[in-house]
Amino acid sequence: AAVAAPAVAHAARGESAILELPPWSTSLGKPVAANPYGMPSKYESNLVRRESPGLTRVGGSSVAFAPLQGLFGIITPSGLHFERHHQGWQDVDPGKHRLMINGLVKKNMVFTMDDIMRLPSVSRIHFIECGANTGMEWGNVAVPTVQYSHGMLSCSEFTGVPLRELLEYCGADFKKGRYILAEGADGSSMTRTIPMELVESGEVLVAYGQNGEMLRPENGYPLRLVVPGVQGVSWVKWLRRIEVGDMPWATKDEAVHYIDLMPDGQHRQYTSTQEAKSVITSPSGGQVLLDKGFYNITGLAWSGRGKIKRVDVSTDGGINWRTARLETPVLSKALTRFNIDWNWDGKPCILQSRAMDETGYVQPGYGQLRAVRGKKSIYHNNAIQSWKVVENGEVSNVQVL
Amino acid sequence: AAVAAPAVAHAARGESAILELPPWSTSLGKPVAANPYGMPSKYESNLVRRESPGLTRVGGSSVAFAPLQGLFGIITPSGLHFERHHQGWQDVDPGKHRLMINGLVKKNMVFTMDDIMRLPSVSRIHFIECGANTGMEWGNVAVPTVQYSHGMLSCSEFTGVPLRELLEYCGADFKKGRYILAEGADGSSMTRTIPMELVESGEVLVAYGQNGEMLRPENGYPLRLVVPGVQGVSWVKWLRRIEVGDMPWATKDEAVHYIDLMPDGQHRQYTSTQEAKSVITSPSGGQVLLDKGFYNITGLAWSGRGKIKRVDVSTDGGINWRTARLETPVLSKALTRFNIDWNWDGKPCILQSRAMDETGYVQPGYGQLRAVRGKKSIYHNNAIQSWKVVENGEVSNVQVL
Amino acid sequence: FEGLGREATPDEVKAWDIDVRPDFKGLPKGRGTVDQGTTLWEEKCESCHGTFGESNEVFTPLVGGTTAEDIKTGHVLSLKTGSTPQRTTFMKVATISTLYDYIQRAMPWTSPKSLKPDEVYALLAYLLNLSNIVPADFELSDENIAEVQQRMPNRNGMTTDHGMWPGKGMGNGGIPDVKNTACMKNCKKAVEIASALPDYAADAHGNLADQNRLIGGVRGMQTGEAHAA
Amino acid sequence: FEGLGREATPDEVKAWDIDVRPDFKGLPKGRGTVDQGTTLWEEKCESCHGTFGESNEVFTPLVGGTTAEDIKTGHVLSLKTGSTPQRTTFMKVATISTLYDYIQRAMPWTSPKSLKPDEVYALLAYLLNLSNIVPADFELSDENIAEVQQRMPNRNGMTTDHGMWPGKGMGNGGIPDVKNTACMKNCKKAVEIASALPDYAADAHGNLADQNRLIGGVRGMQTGEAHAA
Ligand code: HEC
Ligand code: HEC
Ligand SMILES: [Ca+2]
Ligand SMILES: [Ca+2]
Ligand SMILES: [Ca+2]
Ligand SMILES: [Ca+2]
Ligand SMILES: [Ca+2]
Ligand SMILES: [Ca+2]
Ligand SMILES: [Co+2]
Ligand SMILES: [Co+2]
Repeated sequence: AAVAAPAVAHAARGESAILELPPWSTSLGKPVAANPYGMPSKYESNLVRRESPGLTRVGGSSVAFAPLQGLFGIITPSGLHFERHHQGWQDVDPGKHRLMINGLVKKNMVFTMDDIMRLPSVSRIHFIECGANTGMEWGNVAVPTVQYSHGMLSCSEFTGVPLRELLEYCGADFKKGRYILAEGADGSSMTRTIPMELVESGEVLVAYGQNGEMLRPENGYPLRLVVPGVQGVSWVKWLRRIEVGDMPWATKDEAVHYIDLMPDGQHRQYTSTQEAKSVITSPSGGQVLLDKGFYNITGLAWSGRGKIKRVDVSTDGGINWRTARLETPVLSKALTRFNIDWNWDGKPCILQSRAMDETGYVQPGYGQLRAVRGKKSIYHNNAIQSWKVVENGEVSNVQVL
Repeated sequence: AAVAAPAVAHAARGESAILELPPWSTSLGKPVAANPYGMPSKYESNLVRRESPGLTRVGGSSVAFAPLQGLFGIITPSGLHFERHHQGWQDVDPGKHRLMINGLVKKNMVFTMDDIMRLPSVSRIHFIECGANTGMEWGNVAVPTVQYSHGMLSCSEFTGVPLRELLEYCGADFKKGRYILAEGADGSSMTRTIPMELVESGEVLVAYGQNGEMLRPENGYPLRLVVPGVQGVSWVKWLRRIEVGDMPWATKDEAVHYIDLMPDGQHRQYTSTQEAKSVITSPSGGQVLLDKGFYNITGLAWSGRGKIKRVDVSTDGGINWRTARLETPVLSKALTRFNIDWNWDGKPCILQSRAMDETGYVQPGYGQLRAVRGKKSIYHNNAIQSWKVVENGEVSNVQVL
Repeated sequence: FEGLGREATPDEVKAWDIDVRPDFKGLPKGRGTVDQGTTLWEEKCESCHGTFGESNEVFTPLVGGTTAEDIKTGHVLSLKTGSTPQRTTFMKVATISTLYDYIQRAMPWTSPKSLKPDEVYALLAYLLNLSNIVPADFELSDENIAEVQQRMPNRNGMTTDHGMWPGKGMGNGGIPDVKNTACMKNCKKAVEIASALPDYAADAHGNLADQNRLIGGVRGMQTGEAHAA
Repeated sequence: FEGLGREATPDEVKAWDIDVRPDFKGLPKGRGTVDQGTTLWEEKCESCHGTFGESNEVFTPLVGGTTAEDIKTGHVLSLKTGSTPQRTTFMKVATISTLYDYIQRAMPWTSPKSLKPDEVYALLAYLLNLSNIVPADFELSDENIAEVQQRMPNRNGMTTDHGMWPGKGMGNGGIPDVKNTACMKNCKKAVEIASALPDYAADAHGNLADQNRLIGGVRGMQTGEAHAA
């Protein structure tokens, strides 16, 4: 007891974290530009991109998921942007990179990065989601955390040139040429067909900027296509060529992959739009609540068809819902952050979120989705996500019909 | 001539950058998560934070400027966020960090980071500008590039708790307590007085998130105050304490610095609002235009009083002006990116931008600003910036009355 | 855009415009036999995809799961019955041009764009033969490829009747197939849990405590080796 | 916010609530003489600020530029005339509390918060004496500090009559002092360049070519050593 006494006395006076001034309050810190290019705190090293063990067999054709469980707001830090490559990523020399435009155009043309960066530039915030995001969960719960269930999702401010401007400049035949092919400069030279309607809307960008700086190599440095609302595979990275044509190309990644298997054995081809979806990012699977009491439930909502109009949250597995607060800005085809107050009484419960977009479309439940599309689609799983909380505060991934 | 022939023939066929497929098109790239936390391309290493030689004497009380000349959009990459420390930066252990609230409150309280991150959270995009930004240029042109002239400016998406919520929770006396003191946990324990009106508006945040992840150590990890529209020094980093009081504190950085010297020898004290300002970031000082022809003039505009309403650009030193395009989103007290077409005819000219905010305030010229405030203010220089272009394409910093 | 961009030369377009469409626009002239393909396959492809395109080591199998009946109907039946555990490339692909285009563009994986047209024809002939689409003595060429298309096992297996093509060229114009309503109160009687995370799946992703921040209202669970220990 | 935060103990508040306001709220009891201050200064401060607070090596000078006349008027005249090249701390500071607060909180720079109240009084007494505000035999204390405030050379040198305080407590309520109009055409007769970058200033910031991207419509100029060479 005599030994314990000082500690008790101490506790009565207060916490040592306050009473004994911490070293950072009593010392000189590091100079400016100690890191000319800064990095996160050493205490943040748990938040990194990760592969899901067993999902793929080689890292060059694989996915690294963004750690959504620890992210805030709508901007994804570029260092944590999800990765999906089909033949590895390359650090392309921008001085040697070229963009060719050919096909149904008056003049086949070549642009250097110097040319492209002198063209009229726009900046816009958009989400990018891989069509296979949440794909592991079509049949059953398969992964423990939101990083693996929803982490093929990111949102950035992109800067670039509307592709429409480039096509007009090359004299594209907008009448016959209702499709474009975008092609990458990497080993896979990823190719995808994009509808001309999206290009004409001015939304499709030939982008070089991401969150204020150049695209990261993993995200297509120095040039990628930005196709708002459409699955990530169409946002061709290391973009080297655009062809204008009169029919779709049926490239490998639109004829063998990124096709959705329906219960009747047919594959839906050219499914591109990412329909409205949302997920609670915290509390979420694999986390433990420290105690009962007040919490801020936070999450993300997005729609490939426009703006998010509303997000509802349930803490009883979908029987009753409350409308969450949406953070600003709420932008078309961008992530929207939602937050809602919650008092956890220490009893088991199930947390869900449900997004509604400006078209009035409401994110479906697993029962509704599977009734139409079965369990084998792989792509475009936008079902309502459920997180089950038990008495000891552990949160786990469950599926509710 | 025989030696030169192959090269000529080659040129007729086209560029080797296209005809000889580059290595990145004919090889397998690197796997996903090769960098669990990603970094910019090796070709981007010129864009870093830099000190201005001679401006300060020690790196621990100095400035590192953001390389605005190469940035896009409105989000500043966190690794390039400008730095200003008064006693160096610290990588604070967030588990040991505490926030105390005291003074004119019912209950003096202490919060851990766990507590703070459970409170109702909001995310908002705001600019932060040091009151001394462009301070070196009050008297004369002093620095060559926009990095040094305007680089104490950044814009991020911040996530945190409205300070109002915390003060209400502690039972603050909003009647008597019309001022708050914010205090840092670093060696300088930076202290600044903030008007309660701003807190009551809900705009002032106790923030932990920046661009989706935690604040960077250089920007106050794990907690800083966000005071939209107000000069950076008030955005106290490594925030450890908030006191509610009935008068301003006249702390060192509001009584000896961040005071504006007027021609009559009086200092204006507590000048806090950053008035409307803009700058063309490219083409800008120290750059060389590659050739005549088409360019996209791009720049930033911001106002501490609300939204940017309009930005005008002149290419003839301010005789005639054209209205620029504003990129979305246009948010209150956030940077706004503007762009405008320009055809350079190869003749000398002077580029300027002029911001107008939603209050109708128009950014002044150097003549107008100096007529009222002289040349010695150091702080709050929001004059119209001029970049002079000469025949060989060189752009340099000049001041136009 | 005065001064920007330049016309591409014909040779430049030829160097980069390598795509092959379903109507065979872009298909290079050339030919290759199953035998030639066998040799090339063993040299350049087998190490990753297995001798018979069956390997699951580096990527999902290319060949398998298709029947003579499928070649007749143009529908791979096992896609409906679910009798095959994994979908191979040949079970899915409807257009032979897709394979020509992709092999030419991206294979072998470690040296993409290294194959000559005749080599691509030969390798494709080899794979077609493995799938029993062409006989062992077949020579595939730009002249007969359209006929072979008519024997692709899943050539009728694609539909564009959906609402997820953001253009007018195909699909139903954007009408969603799945509907929910924004019910707010007493939306159902009970909560039916259809699936929950198996313990091994939690532990297969390492220690989740190391994948969450050390502060905030939550921590990561101890899983993986940490949990076993 | 059930379960969040806790009441601070009095000792905790005492440990952190160290600020001193202009009305001396927060000022610790204590005292110190100029002589004591001299010793402490030489030991803890001189290396950075110089023997007489005059050094410009690590920071701008603390002392200098104030006159006996300023002590009378409470206005530092040279701020108006511009006769002093650099503004020292004592030329600017209006409130003595500011110095007490800051020395206690932040100095010496490399070991902030290490000084006891008596030491801060002594060091401040030393600096006040250097500025001729108090005599050489002065002892500064919590009891006489308010009187010394009445001799601060720039005590009347501050104004809050401006539009840049975003609250109601002071200032003019937010009315800007400088006005421009959004003229669009023929806004002036000629362009008057008031100042241009001196060549040495361009070269003093290193090679600007290395501070700009290697692509885009512009490059960085060759400056600094690159330019000289
Ligand atoms: C070093 C390993 C490797 C070698 C060698 C290799 N491949 Fe591949 N192959 C892969 C990988 C990995 C993929 C999947 C790429 C992706 O994800 O886009 C693939 C995909 C394919 C596909 C598309 C399958 C599908 O369903 O998407 C075909 C067809 C193919 N390879 C044929 C070949 C041929 C023909 C060769 C030899 C000329 C070859 N491969 C050599 C690794 C290899
Ligand atoms: C290792 C160097 C160093 C030492 C030792 C040091 N100082 Fe300082 N001092 C500085 C720097 C640097 C600043 C400016 C800090 C900033 O930018 O906020 C400063 C600022 C000050 C200021 C405010 C000046 C102004 O105008 O802002 C005072 C007063 C001061 N010091 C007093 C002291 C006293 C008293 C001591 C000894 C107890 C001391 N200093 C020891 C480096 C030092
Ligand atoms: Ca053409
Ligand atoms: Ca109190
Ligand atoms: Ca083509
Ligand atoms: Ca377990
Ligand atoms: Ca106090
Ligand atoms: Ca020069
Ligand atoms: Co994908
Ligand atoms: Co500052």
